[in-house]
Amino acid sequence: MNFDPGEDQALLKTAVERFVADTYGAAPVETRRMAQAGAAGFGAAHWARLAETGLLGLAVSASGGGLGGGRVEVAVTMEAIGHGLVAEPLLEAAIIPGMLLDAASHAAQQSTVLEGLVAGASIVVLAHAERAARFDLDHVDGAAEASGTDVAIHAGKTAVLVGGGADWLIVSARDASGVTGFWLVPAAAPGVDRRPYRLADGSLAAEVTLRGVVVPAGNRLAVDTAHFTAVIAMARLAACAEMLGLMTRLFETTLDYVKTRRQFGQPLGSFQVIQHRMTDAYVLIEQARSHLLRAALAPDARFARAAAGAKAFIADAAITVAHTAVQMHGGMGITDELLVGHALKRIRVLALVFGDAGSALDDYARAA
Amino acid sequence: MNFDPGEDQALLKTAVERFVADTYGAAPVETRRMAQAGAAGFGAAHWARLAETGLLGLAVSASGGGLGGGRVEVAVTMEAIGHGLVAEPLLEAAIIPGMLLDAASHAAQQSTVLEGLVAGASIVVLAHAERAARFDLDHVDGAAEASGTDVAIHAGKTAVLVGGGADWLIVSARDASGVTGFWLVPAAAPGVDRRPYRLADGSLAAEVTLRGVVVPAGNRLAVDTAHFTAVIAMARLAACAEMLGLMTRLFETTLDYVKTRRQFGQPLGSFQVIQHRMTDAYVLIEQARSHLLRAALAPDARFARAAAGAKAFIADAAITVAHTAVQMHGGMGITDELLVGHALKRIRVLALVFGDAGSALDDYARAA
Amino acid sequence: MDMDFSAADIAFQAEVRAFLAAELPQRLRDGMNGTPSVFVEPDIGLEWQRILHAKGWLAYHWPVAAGGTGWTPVQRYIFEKECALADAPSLSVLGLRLVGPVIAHYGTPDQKARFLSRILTGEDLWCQGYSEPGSGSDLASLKTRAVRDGDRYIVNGSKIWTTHAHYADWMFCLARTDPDVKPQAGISFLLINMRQPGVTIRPIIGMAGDHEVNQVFLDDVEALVENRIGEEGQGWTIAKFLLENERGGSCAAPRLLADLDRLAGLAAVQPDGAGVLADDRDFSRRLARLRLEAEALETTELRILAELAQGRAPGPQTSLTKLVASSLRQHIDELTVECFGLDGLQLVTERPLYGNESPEPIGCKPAQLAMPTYLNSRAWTIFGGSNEVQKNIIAKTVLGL
Amino acid sequence: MDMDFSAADIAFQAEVRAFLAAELPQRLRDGMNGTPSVFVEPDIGLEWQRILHAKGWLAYHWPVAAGGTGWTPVQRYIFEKECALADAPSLSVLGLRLVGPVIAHYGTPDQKARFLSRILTGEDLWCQGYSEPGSGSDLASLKTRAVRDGDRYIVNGSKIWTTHAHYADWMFCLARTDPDVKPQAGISFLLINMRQPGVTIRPIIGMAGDHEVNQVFLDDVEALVENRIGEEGQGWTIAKFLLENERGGSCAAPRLLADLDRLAGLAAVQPDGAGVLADDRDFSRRLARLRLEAEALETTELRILAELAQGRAPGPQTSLTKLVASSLRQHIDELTVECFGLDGLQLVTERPLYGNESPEPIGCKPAQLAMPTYLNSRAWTIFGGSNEVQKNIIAKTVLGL
Repeated sequence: MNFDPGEDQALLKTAVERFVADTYGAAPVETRRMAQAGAAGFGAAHWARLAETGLLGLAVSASGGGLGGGRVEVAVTMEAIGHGLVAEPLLEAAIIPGMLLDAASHAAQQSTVLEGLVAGASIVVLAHAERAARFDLDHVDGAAEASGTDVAIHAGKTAVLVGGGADWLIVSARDASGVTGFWLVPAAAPGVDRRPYRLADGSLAAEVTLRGVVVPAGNRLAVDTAHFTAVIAMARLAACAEMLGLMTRLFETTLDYVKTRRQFGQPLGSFQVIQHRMTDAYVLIEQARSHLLRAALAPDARFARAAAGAKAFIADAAITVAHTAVQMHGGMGITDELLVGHALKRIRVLALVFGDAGSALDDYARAA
Repeated sequence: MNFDPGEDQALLKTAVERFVADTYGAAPVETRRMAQAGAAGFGAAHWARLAETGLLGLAVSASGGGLGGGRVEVAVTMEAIGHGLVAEPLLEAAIIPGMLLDAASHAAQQSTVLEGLVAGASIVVLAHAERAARFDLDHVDGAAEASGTDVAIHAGKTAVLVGGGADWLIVSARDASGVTGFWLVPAAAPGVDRRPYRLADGSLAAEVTLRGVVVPAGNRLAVDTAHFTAVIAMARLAACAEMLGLMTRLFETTLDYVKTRRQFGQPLGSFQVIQHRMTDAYVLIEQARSHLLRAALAPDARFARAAAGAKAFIADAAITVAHTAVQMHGGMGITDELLVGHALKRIRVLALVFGDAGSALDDYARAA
Repeated sequence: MDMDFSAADIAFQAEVRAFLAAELPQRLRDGMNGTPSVFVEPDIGLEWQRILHAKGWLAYHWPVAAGGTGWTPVQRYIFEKECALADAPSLSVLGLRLVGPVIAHYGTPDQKARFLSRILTGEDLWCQGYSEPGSGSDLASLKTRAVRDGDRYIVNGSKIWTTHAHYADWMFCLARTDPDVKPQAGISFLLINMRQPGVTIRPIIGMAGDHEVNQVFLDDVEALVENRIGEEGQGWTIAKFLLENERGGSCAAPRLLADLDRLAGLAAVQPDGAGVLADDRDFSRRLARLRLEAEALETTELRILAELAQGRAPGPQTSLTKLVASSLRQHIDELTVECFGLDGLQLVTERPLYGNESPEPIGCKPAQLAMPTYLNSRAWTIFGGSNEVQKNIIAKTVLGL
Repeated sequence: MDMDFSAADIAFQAEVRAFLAAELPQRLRDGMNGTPSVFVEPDIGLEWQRILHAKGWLAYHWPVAAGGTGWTPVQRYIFEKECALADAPSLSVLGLRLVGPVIAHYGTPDQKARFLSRILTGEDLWCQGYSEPGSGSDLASLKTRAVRDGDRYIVNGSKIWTTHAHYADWMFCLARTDPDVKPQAGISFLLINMRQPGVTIRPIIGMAGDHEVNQVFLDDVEALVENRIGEEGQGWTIAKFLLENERGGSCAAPRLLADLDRLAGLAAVQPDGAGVLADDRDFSRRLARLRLEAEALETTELRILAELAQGRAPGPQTSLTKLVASSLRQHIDELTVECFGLDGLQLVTERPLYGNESPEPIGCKPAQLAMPTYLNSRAWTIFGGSNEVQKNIIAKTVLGL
């Protein structure tokens, strides 16, 4: 039993922290704002640098050209990304599509796309959510009709994360047998109608409508339900880690604020009510960290359930800690000038994607 | 618009408060303990005095020999009863059976029983709840089979409040058409198997099993669903008022305690965390009072819904306030020596009967 | 006991309803509902103000002599409730509710003549110069200095959280005119023309991208002595008058209840697997709990109103309604975000979100409004006395702790 | 990183399990589960103590020289976890965990010889004389006086919240031996024979009717000087040693998780309309949230254990686990009451609730236990440092506020 990072994990952590320090360190809010003003909704130069350090291939196997990181590596990385308020979508445009493509890298075109992803040359994202599904990840109305060696895809996807600037979409749809499959679709293909919009965290999502979009049948990824479940579990773990990083950052900055800010002639932090509220936040963060570790270190058979549980717990805890941070900062907390508001908004997004706290809780309870 | 009690209501309040002061005033906990040691689980002498003041007929019409009190009168009375920590079951053995019998007082025997109730000579209680029903007040498995001019009742009733010492039971069962009816049954009738037990509040409830208990068909009360709904709404209102009285008493005694008790060299009440917790309790009590008034003063058509809402709100609020009182009192709070624990235990019972907070909330939401 | 309005009040209510039905344009209702922040923009607010002014119902917080309506507390409540239910734009409190009554009470005849009617016509927009960076609501620590120079003061300092300073013609400002007496005694209440050199306005953008508040820098700014309200050094007294005037009956619940109705309607059409969100027991119980809290608040507000109607002081119960209403506002806005599922995550920063040129929503319009409304509503428990301060007040003044 | 026990630890775990399966009688398991209060009665506790003593596993908190097991922190955790999962009776902390280590560390050879083995055999039962009426956990304000009189002290004062004083042969007691030095300096640690004139025990009955704690009056009671531990005036130091010794690894989560499993099983058979309570989404979500909190606590405890195993100090994280475990205990016990619907309202005051002569329940046995367990568990957030005190400690020592 050992909760300290291993040597390689510590090196990875250092590498991510160096990236954060070099890019977001001096002025996180301004850096974030400028990065998000980019065409894809994040910083192209930052993305290139992440590619250089190999981090875009974090969850891709070594044979697929990646670092072959497992759960602990994902957790360590994403916590540092969250702590740094990084705008670049490592979760949305590297971990998730990387894992989906990796499983399918036997097909030549898919290997090429995966190479492009790892190299930072192509932005690939998952287009799965549909409005009618709400948070039910199994609910897919999109359909893929076979037509010779091609398929024609009809689907309406919403909240396609980082979809606004994506080159490739991984679109879920039901095949003729009613089985959910995943097809690689060029974002620029005829029949793809993409409407970009901003989410609360400033990222550029998209609504995507596919009206009979034709792709070769070989574009179907070798992703079955079990593999998709594993990807979602990893996505949840990564979201939890990023939320934990954000919570920790919020806590540090708020603790610093209440120690220095004075009101009615004494530091805010000398008021017992403030002390206890900060203590509540501290307890939540420690418990959240325990859940993250639990999910990261669970036996494989229990990972999906542990990740669902961690998501349910950490989503609520992170929102609570963020609300505390806003309230403790008073007027400044509700402005767009401090990292507090940006962290809250990112947490709001992470808390809801891949199942909100309630639906993750139901997944967890069902798996008991 | 006027929230002050009217003249008659003020007189009623004074009368109840005088009863409380004369009986429970000096030593509420000791008085309660001694009263509950009585055969029926409450004080016979107190009951006689309540009969003298007419309060046992509070919710009985004047033509039925009662005070003809309405919702406001019930609320005013029961709040004072709660505030006084009174052990006598005005709600269970006066208001509920009084209203049920009053509707049916055309039948001679029933009139006699009602007279006995109002005079304090007979203890009459409702035997309605069944284990399988949980909190569904419409769920009745008990059956009444016609047999000539008699009926034979088969039913298993639980948590018959004040049933341990009752002379008469009003038993719900389904008739041949499946309609729920209410029959007046002597507690001593052959086939009535009664097992008394104590509830958390020290009162003497009973499990009652009726195995083919034969009573004249004329013992059926003229109580239909609408009337029963009205009685339950009134019972909820009375429970809310009693809980409000208990909460208020808990708050007063706790406020007094934190002002005088010193810890680490200063009064407990000088700690900001204690101040805010007391403030939270104060706000809950004011909001609870508003709900009680809202239900008491609602138009008839909206009364049942308002009473359900008040029950849902006040049940939770009362438990929260009671837990606060226990915690603020420290070690003394968890003993049986202070009124704090007794109030918590009575609140626990009131919060659950006639629908717990959750089921009352569902009733309220459905009626929207 | 009863919770009913008198016949006269019911007649008044009918009059208000008829007026609103006839005179409140749909465009303004849409503007109100399409505003995710606390204050409506002047394009909406001023038009509504002109309509009310024409009717003579605008200055209902002012003395009759100054153009007030002479309404009873119950009438004021009814008016505000019906306006809320009709989605009438909120009125700017700065001129109408805050500085207007101050000028009407403490102003010279000349000051009244110069300022009051221009507040009603909307010719002058006002902002408030109370809070300063680093001082929060702790007025005694005020640092802005005003130095007498003949018939004027030269003012230097900085004010923060100044709502709509970027629209304002005038600021009513607390400034220290005497640094040598005890902190409360050396403060004066000055009216400062915002359209002059030395006034610099730095926008403070909220989390949702809204521009409501500002920091205002005053560098050698001129305030004429004739524009000082009351005596020199009387600022503290006037500030207290203003704060007390801000109190009185609260009418928050009607709008909260209307928003809950709206939310219930939206949940009834939100897809959720095979059914709709409203069928989800967890969601419907949470909604019902919020409704119960709001209904209790409505009755609490009526209880305070009944006290006022009988000429009794409402007392610190206003801290209670502020506390409950603020938390409720936030919980409703949170549940509204949740109602829309993933659509609730969208956040546009273009403004306004009403009118023909407003951006197209993802999903429906209310979904587009949900996130900015939620983010802005974090302010409710902070401004106007934070929840923590309200609890301190109750503990001290009501509980005697 | 890993959360796994070593092979040696897994072997130890198997050994503990085998021992429990073979040696822990069902009667004791039933006694433990049938006890609604915090401490088990001696009839149950002492039998289990004898079994453990025979195995040599009783004094696992003591130094090896005094009869301890020499277990690592991980072994201690495994032992406690397996005992909790097997429903083993809780061991009395007073002799084994509190005064035993104190005597082993500070006692003279004679004191060790006279007291230690009698703790293990159960011949002597102990109680703790720390808290006093009016002083709570504020030891510096201690009022009990011990006046030296030759080879003995005459002790006068009163102690409160004295667990199982009515069974105790001895009390370890803090008393003021020198009133003229600063408050912490004049305190001594005395062992007092409870079977002597002048010792009066007043039972304090809990809300559920349980008799666990007492007030103890000491009127001219004798404490031999040879029964003073450490030097005169060293009481404060010894008290701190005892408190620190009480800390260390926490193992609360396994029992909480087991209780949640039990609760889930009970909800699966509780009728609720047409179905069972476990199908109710609101109930199942509440249960799942408690389970998540308990699982997090389990991992937090393992994280502390990993620190201890590496020889690092666990630090004030023990305040954190106390805080979380206490609240969780209460929430589980509340939900358990609710699980049983109206049956959850029953409250018998007869004791014990296990064994052949225990009263028949209404519904099932767990329903009978629910209310007294819930009422008694209100003590968790009060004794051993209230939640408020734990938060003060964390704020000060961890957050630096």
